[in-house]
Amino acid sequence: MRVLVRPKAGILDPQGQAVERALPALGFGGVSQVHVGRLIELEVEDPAQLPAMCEKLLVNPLIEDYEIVS
Amino acid sequence: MRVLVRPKAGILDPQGQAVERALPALGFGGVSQVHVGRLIELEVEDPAQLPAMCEKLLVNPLIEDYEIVS
Amino acid sequence: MKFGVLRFPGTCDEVDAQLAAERVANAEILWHGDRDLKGVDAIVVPGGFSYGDYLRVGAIARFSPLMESVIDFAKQGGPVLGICNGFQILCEAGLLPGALLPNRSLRFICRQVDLVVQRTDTPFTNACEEGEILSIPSKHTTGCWYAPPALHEQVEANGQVLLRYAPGQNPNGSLADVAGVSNEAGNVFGLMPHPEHAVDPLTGSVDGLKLFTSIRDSLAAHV
Amino acid sequence: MSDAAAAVPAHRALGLTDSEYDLIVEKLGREPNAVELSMFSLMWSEHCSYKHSKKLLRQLPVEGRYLLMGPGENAGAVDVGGDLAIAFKVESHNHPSAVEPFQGAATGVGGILRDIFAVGARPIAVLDSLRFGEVGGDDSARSRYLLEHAVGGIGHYGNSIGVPTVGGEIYFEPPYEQNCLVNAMALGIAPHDRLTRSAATGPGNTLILFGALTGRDGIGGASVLASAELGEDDADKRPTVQIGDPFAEKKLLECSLELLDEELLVSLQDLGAAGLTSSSSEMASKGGLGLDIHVDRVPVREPGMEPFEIMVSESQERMLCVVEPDKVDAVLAVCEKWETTATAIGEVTDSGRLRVLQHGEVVGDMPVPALVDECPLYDLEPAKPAAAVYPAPERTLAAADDDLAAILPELLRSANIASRLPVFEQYDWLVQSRTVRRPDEADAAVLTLPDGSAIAVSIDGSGRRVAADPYRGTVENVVECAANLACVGAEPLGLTNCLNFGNPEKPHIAWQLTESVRGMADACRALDTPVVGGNVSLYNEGGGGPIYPTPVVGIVGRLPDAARAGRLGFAHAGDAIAVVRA
Ligand SMILES: Nc1ncnc2c1ncn2[C@@H]1O[C@H](COP(=O)(O)OP(=O)(O)O)[C@@H](O)[C@H]1O
Repeated sequence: MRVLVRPKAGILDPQGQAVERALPALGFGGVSQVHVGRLIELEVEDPAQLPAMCEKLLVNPLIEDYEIVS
Repeated sequence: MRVLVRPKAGILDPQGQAVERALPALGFGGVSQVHVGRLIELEVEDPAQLPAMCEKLLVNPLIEDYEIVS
Repeated sequence: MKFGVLRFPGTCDEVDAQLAAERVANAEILWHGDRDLKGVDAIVVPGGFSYGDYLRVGAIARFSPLMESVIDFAKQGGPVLGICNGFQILCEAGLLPGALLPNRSLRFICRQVDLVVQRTDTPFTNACEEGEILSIPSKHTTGCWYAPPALHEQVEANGQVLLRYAPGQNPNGSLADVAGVSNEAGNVFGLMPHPEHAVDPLTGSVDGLKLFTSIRDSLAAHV
Repeated sequence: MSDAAAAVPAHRALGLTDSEYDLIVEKLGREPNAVELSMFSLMWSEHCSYKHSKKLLRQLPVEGRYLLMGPGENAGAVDVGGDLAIAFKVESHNHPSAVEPFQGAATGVGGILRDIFAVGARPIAVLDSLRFGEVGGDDSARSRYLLEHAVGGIGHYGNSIGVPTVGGEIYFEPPYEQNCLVNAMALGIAPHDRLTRSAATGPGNTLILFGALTGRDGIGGASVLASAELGEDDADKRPTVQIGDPFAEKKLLECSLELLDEELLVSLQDLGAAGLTSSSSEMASKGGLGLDIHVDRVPVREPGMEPFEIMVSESQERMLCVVEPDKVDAVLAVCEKWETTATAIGEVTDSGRLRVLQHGEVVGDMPVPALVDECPLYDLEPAKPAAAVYPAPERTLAAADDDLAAILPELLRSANIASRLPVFEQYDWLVQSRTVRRPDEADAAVLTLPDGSAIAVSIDGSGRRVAADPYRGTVENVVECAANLACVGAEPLGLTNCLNFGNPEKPHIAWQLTESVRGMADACRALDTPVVGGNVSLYNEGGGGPIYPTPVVGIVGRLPDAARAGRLGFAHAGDAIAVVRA
């Protein structure tokens, strides 16, 4: 299973900004809306527990959104 | 587009280990193989450029693997 | 002789590195956006948090115009010393083997550590005694040196490990207690601990000065 | 907006009383519009107006031999000889740290550092004073979480920006369980003539905003004013937590100091609480002038921001400066070099009014004195409480069995006494190569100056003793801090303080505050040490009642020879041990 964690909309994302600034200098144009978050991969016996794990430990719901993909 | 970056197999992943240790204490059992990596979301005009961006900047191939998903 | 000390946005230890270098020679700060190395004889890539450590330590700074000149300088055999973030940048730039991973504790750790000198026949350690122990502060969050097994073996076989943490003092989980490695040619060297912060008895030890002295003396020997 | 919310008049939802609102109408000569109301509500808040503490603070001595800049500027400053000044200040970030300890503490450090470089000083040290609930028991997970993340946040910001964290203090006591305290102090160094004030001068001069983009951070309460633009479902778009970006601040710091070195600025001010509103109106007030601000020129992080959102946004890592028109291009070039966005957003006027314009149209127009200086000040109604406010602390050590060998290690293990090494190891205490005495090496941190002399600094608070006797406790608090300096051989030059208290509208809290300030004033006079500035944090009350009254004081002193600074610990076997007392 995978949890994709990203900065909430409206929250400052300095990493995303830094990458967005760096790419054109390397000759990569046409890049926008860069956001840097976290990827958590794990094996869980009971996937139904995942949302609770996210809320409690894996994600800081005040500043991050998440999405569970399998 | 999304780039999922994860620590290469066999590489020390202290973040993954920390999560794996913390979960049982919070009452979540049956979790294993936890790995923590990076999620990069971005809009690119020319998606064909993405692999080059990854190789050049977004990923360090010595220690990381990546996957591009849309 | 003159040291050139690089400054990127987010660099923190460049002034300290300049002051340390000035104890043994001249030193000048070089701006990341320029290409001109201003005729310096040796380069110091100092510590700090270039580009905020964002994305990956050293990843963004490695592409600055000045770094391109430094890469050329290194390829021509010029001495380059990378300290902490400078070490990370040199690894990202491919001038040094391996990569720096997060500390095993996942924490920033600031602590005085003992380093065991592995070789003294190099431009960076010739002022040290064989087996000498240097007391130098170390401070970082991402200082666990790593190389895949084949590369590690090669680095060891070539004698590229110039400094190791003394037994039991490895602060970050670094492979084989590696504190600093050089490139194969021996003219580029990176270490996590901060020799520029160990040059004055008032604020700590003076052992770090030996690295700067070594560079100066090795250049003088070549003239 | 829901019906229930609509029923409450906007000014009350924004924390203004009916009589305060009436006074605003009187000063404007009409009803305020949404932009004006949001700006008044912030400027007349406790945080900006000090309406419950200002009268008390007037008791504090603010004159001294070494004083260069007293309260009223972004930070105070003292003379340390050799034409150098040390600027310093302490500030609280208690509430944001209780909500999100890592970012709250990090942005607390960011905020106090901006205060320091706003006066033209290069930050050279940070100290922190922290209070949490007890961390020993089974139900202390929250306090441990707050501790770990607050410490992490302080280290993250200070380390990343290259300013050493050279000292601090941490205590764990039940009254802080619901209300942790995170106070951060910073020191900076500057040649005398680079000390910079924030007063806007010269009508016709240009107002430049530089640093991070402006987002919807910290709009919080004022969001009741939002029009339909951002519906209820979009509440998420108004982040309650601000993210600190030390990298942006590092660039801002270098850029600001370079602008001052090049003598390009008339005045400089940081953006803190109440963002553009307070920074601009305070600059105008200090200069006795007016300002026109064009909100449509402010570079924003998100589309569709309304004028009031731009005016009250608390986005971090921003500065405001006044520049003569012929130097604007040079200023923009320096900002460009440091990869820092800079935009001319307005002009200094001689109107005495703060005008907010959008696409040339006036959307807010207020007399500056009304905003800044004419908020009603309240008298406290102190009353000594009849009964104890706090339960007596439990005696956890069995004094009966006087097995010293067992008691001593037990004591040394207890959270309030144990070594702080695991905390300060997470702080870079050596960058900038001035640290002669680091944490744990002496009672005060010692930093060397270019001429071989040194400054010493300590930060101290003792809530439990102040709770027992606010006057005496505060006197002891100041004396303890001065004694810490004496232990390294330093003479005090100036003091800064942060008054962390509960709700001052309650008589017993008012009494604590009044007595405490009286004690601080007396102690400062006795030590001949002026107060150079500080901060007040009131209403620290959670479900468990008020915090201990916790004045935190930081004193900066000077010693002639860095090499002779005292240190802790016994130096040589055979040395005599003496106890010195008054
Ligand atoms: N406890 C205090 N003692 C002395 N001066 C204080 C105290 N609290 C606040 N001040 C002074 O009042 C002024 C306004 O404080 P504050 O609003 O915190 O400033 P800023 O807007 O720069 O954060 C400052 O000059 C500050 O030094």
